[in-house]
Amino acid sequence: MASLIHCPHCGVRPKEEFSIRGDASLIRPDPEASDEAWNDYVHIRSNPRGRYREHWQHVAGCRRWLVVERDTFTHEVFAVTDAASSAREAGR
Amino acid sequence: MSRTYISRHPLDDLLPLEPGIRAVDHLDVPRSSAIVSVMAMDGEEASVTAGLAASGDVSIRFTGPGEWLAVSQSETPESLHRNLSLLLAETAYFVDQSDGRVVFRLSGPNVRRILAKGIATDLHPAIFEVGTSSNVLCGHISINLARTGENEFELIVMRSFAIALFDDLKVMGREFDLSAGFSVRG
Amino acid sequence: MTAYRLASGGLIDRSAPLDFRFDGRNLTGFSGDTLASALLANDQLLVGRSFKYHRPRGIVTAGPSEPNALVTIGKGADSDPNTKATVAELYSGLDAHSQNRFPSLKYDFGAVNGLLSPFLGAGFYYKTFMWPAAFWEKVYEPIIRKAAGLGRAVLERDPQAYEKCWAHCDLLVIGSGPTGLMAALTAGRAGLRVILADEDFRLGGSLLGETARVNDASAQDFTETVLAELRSLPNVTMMPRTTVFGWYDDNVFGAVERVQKHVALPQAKLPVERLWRIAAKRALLATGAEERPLVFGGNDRPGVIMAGAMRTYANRFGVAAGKSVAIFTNGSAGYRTAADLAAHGVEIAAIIDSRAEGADVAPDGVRVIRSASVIDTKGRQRVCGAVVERSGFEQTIACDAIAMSGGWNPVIHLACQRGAKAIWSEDLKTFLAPDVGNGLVVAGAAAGRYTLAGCLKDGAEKAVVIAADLGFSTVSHTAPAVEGEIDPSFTALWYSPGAKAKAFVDFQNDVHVKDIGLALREGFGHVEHAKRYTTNGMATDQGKLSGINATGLLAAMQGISPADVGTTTFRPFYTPVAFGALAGTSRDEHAAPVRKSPLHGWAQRNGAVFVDSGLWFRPAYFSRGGEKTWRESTDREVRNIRENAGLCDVSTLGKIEVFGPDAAEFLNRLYCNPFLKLPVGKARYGLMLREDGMVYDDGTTSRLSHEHFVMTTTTALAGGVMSHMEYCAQVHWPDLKVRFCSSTDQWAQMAIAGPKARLVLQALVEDDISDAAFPFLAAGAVTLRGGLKARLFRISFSGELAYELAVPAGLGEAVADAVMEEGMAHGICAYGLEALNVLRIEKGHVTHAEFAGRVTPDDAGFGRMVSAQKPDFIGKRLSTRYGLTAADRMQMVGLKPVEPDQHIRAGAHLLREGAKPSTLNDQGYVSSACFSPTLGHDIALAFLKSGRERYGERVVVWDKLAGAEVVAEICNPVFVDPGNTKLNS
Amino acid sequence: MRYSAFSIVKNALTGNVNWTPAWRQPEPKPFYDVIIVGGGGHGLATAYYLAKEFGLKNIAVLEKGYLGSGNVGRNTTIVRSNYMLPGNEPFYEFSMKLWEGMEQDLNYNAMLSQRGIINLYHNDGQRDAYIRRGNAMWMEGVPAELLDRAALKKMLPFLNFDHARFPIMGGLLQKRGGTARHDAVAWGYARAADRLGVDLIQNCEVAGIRRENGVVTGVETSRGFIGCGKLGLAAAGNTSRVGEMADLKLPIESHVLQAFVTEGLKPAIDHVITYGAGHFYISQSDKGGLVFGAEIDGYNSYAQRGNLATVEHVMEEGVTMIPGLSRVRVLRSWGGVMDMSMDGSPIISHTPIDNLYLNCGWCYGGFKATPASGWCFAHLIAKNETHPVARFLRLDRFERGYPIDEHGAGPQPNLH
Repeated sequence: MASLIHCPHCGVRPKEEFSIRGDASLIRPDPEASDEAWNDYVHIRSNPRGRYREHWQHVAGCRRWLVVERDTFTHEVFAVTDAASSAREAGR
Repeated sequence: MSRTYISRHPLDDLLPLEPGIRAVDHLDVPRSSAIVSVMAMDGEEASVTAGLAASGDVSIRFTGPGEWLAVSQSETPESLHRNLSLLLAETAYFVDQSDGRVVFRLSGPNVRRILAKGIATDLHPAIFEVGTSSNVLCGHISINLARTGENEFELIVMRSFAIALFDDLKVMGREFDLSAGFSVRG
Repeated sequence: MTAYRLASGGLIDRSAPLDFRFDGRNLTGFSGDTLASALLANDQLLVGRSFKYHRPRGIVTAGPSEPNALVTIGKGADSDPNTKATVAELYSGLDAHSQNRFPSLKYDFGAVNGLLSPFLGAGFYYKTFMWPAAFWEKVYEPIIRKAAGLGRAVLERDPQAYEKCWAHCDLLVIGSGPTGLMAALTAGRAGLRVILADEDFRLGGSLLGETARVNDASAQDFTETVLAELRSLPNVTMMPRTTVFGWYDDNVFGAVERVQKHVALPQAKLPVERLWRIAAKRALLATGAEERPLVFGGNDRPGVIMAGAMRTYANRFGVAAGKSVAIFTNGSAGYRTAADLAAHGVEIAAIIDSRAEGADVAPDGVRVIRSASVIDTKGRQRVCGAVVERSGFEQTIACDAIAMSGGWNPVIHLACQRGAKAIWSEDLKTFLAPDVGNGLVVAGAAAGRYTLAGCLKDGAEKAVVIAADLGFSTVSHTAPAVEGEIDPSFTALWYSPGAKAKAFVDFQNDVHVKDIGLALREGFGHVEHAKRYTTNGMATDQGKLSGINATGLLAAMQGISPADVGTTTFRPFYTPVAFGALAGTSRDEHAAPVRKSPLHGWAQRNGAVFVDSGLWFRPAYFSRGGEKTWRESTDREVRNIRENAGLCDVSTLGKIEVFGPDAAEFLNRLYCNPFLKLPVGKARYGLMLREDGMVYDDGTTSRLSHEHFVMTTTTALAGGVMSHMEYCAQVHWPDLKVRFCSSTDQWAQMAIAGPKARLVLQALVEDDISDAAFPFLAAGAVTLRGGLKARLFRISFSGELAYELAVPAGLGEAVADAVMEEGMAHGICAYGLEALNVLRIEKGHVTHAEFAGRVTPDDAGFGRMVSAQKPDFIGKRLSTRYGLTAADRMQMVGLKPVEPDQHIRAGAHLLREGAKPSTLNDQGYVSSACFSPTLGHDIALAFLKSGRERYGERVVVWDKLAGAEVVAEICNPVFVDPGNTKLNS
Repeated sequence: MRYSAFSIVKNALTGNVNWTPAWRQPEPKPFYDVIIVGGGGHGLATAYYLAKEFGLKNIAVLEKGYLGSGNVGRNTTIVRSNYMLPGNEPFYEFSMKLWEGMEQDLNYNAMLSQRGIINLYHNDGQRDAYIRRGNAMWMEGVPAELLDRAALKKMLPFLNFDHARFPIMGGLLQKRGGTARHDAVAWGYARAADRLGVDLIQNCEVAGIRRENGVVTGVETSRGFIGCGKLGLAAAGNTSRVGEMADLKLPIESHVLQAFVTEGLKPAIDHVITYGAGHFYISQSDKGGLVFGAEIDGYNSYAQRGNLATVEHVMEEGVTMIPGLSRVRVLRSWGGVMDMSMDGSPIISHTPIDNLYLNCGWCYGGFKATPASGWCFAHLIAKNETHPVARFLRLDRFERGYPIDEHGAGPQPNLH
């Protein structure tokens, strides 16, 4: 994972073409959601050892945000998908 | 009082005015190109793709989903912008980048070995085929790379990085005595 | 012919002698030699001193695991310290020096440490040098530091060049011995894209020193035949002199190619070393096996050499390691060395075999002493005898070299670099790599298949499987036939009992058996603890020879299996790699690309002094004749703008074109202030927050049409803001119909500021730009005289009547020249970042010096701008947290010194008058400060606790770093034109 | 056995066979008053100070591997107290003072070497930020000096003064900053704690935290259940995993940071130097190896290894800062798992569970904090109240809006 990422739009690319933002399982809460929900969203991380969904942006390529699903210990990548598609599927 | 404004190319002081001796591996720099960013409106990606494919003389470079650079050596920025607007009316947005991008054309038997010094993408012709284009990192600079022939590539870079990319390409090509010059035609 | 050069044989070119120097002596070797083989040929066995005890040390190996023969090659800036003589390819003019000795290799004062060795055991540092406390840094540490270390780093600019390169292949074969050759050949014939990499300058690996015959030919001729076929295959790339040093995620391998390390004068157009990143679909590890040293008394004496290395020196390099060689072995390999050396006419003093019996045949007339061990060695700078013990009886066997052979350690380094633990094989008495997936397959001797036929077969077979896996079909062919096959069997011997001298485990770091025992006794028995406590395996060879023996010793001492001890962690680099090679061309001025503004040339012609600003170079100020300091130029520029007009390049500000029916809604959610109702043709200052409520960036955004905006960002965060917008659009609000792209590079943008700005511009712009027609915050397309379409914005950072004019980048210089020409009559000047900074401080405008990622809009005085009406925007919710709204937050204020001739510096802190400096009493700090030419004294922007309530109060501006304390008055941060009359004029 | 000049001589003359184990290998008892999870520097220091300063007797440290097997043994050994924000500076200066007396206190030579740390600056903005930082240090009574280019050139002539992409303008110097021998810190605390009766239990992995009526009663481990009165977590990169056993929601991401050492060289670099136009930092160990590192790889990871792109970037910064490094060979690289917090600053805190205490968020600055972290955590556990210098390092500071964000990067751990 940490060497090559298969961008769904551009193909296999080196790590340095990407920037990484963090946990992709977090969903920005509704403006009316509780303080706790907002604090959790901004500050709390599940940080699992194992399967994890992470936001990577292909900054030097297509500039799309991607959801990279991978293992945080073995670094095996299970899937890379477009973040907007994932967000739409999640109903955002 | 009327005025005329003379346009400058970023490499004006770095490349000779007259073409010099051309090595087998050569970097050709068109002095000007018409380049337009094309962004498909939501849901219009397919129709814009089809429209661009039918745009004739214009080279289409993929930059991202629903986004392309349209490049032409024969049209002016204004005419390219106008023609695309007519062709793809109500389906895409356009931003003129003719002054914001610089085109390099690299050709010769060693181009793959030269580019491998900066670009991680596998440029084997069976993998990065003629006609393919994509944004890639070349060294530390993001460019659009297109394969225009077995041993011919076109690199489009942001204007502010043009000199830096040119310097990098010269270093990458020094092993093969890469030559460079403005296009005779352009 | 030199002393130890054999009369014939070897893969050296005896017709091509090469002159070289070692410690100032002129010596001669041959093309095809390593530095080590040439030194041995010249009777220069002593090559270095050990790390701790400064014991004399000789060449031990013929390869990359060498612990002793470390030399510095070259001179001054062009030198490589700690180079292994055993892998350094000899060239004419090579100049090598021994290390870690004073005054000379033969007589080294440091050897006194050897006498002190009872005090210097494992971990001794930790127990001592504590009394008195102050002595460590002043006395002890400098002595220890000076004694430690090996070669000398010159730390001068390296005159050589480096580069990086990517490669892609179906199969990377690492190692070109019998296994690797057969794998490459098999895969190459099947059509795979193959890379065959080997660290040696000559491909062939162990075959180059092999006496067994393959396919009825010598091993060397067989090698040449295979290499010739590989060279003929266009899909096979051969990479000699290339060390694969690391295995990384996704089967990417790091390798370094020594392109010109073997030439005296490198060509300028080629790098001396080239870093490869090889993306391989599959890789085959064919790195062979390392012979294991024996741990016996006096085993570090120069002349004690690995048996296999002696064989290599004789067979490949035509060099005898000694004239009379004693062989100490625990397996059959020792007999093979005996046979090969004897065949070259070297006398075999005896074979000392630790085993009671064996079927091995010694050369005719050679004495074999079974069930025996070497317990000590004689001699000083070269061994002159081996003390052999058998059944309690000792005898000394005269010899001038001792070959040791302790079995085999497969070279599994790369396979274990990604977390896999080596596993103990009770059968093979060694550690093997576990299954690490199909990306990297271990084969041949590296997988414990030591026979030559086994290696040839394994390489071919595994390549067949890989090819099939990748969808290639292979042609079957018969495995090469081997004649004179070797017997790799041995009996594990971790420690040869009865040592009468130190028995070394790690030669370079001087770790001996008793150190391991001490570590165990003191509770450092975990293999990692033992390593760290004794430093075993931490030398430049990273335990290639010592690691497994230490594990065996720890196991034996505790009466457990080596399986329960395990190995230490294998990590990159397989062998050390130079910084330069890893850095490639990205260094010095090329460490990061330079971005140049389209107005760079214009600025240069106008006398700009540039300063870097992120990747850009921007004019700091424009020096005019007679001006001696930046301040003189800056003050002039500021005054001129306040009185006349000035032109400043602002092309580097980020520009983002935003389109779409939801563009306004998108911006409204992005900024903390409202954008929904921004009229077409208008610009608005916008403040962007992070989700935690702190200011992220600011800039103006203009509405060019109903569905088209152009946003500006700061230079520093142009890229960051773009990514942030993409994140918001794609992840948060994918259903908003909005598209955007950067147009930063398309436009040359210039700020024209000052009371005469309109006069200057109107001369150039065809449209009416009177205050009525084009008021403050107007924005839109204009036409310049001559018909050039441009964008004009009436915005101001300086507080003056000001415009920003954007024209296509290529025309930027021409338009800037035209503006200057039209402005000449009105006294226009070019101005840079320094003047811009002064102007904005005078006006109380903020930059990232104020925001710094820790400031809320309210802190900076923008509290009222934040929309309370909007249901949502980035940063809204967390802005309301207690700590972000607390009354004692630091708020932005202005400061002016009470004594006008006193100075204030950014970074100074604030104290109440009379308060003692302490973290508790700290009231705030100065974020920006300058001399104001307009007011005639220093002014500053500062963040002060509850600052806005404190206008008129005095504070102490405390700058201890400068030794300065200045009393200042707290004031409104807008120092110039607080009523905005100039702005709106 | 106490280490003294006498003991060294005596043992040397008797063949060094009478040295005794540095610590016992005890079997876990059924119950401890305090259990610390994590036998790294912070956990061991906590146990030591609990016993020595706060008089607790029945203490255990549980370590899943061997003592010191985490970040205390894989860092770049830098010790300093040059922070800017009031939430940090007093804490790190407290730590610095403890470093200065540690070796005598522990009777163990950790080779603290106060050779001076220099942070380079490359532009006016950075200089101003360092002035602010230096003055903040002085506010806390910590001496700092601002060096200009000329002073720096005299002190560190090997820096890239002539061809730097980002010119070196000067530096901020803390003379008391420096390095210490990292493993020795863990061993010194371990040995000293053991002498005070602390049970150091290795190969004991915590698998669960048992709670009754909302209070922690003990831990399930690979060596069985062990009861406790109070539980302190000092698990660094594994904090989230251990915290999850008590349903703690934590502002922590685990990231991998690589570090490097070169082959041994004669003394060449006498200070700790950090690069201002990147993240590179370097010093030379007493054994001669140049020890260095730079930024984290950037993605969440529990693997103690990094990627080549980062390696190359680190080397690019290295030769750009010191061109003469070009010919120096890098011997080894390794990775540590960092407990990155949301503001880049640590957490020593109560938790929502009464007798459960938390020590984490060290990002890549944990080594220098070892003594103060141990002391303040011990203070918190023993007295159930925060030590004054650690009063801002609370777990709830994020929701309350009091982040301690030295870099101003906001709640994105990989930017700190």
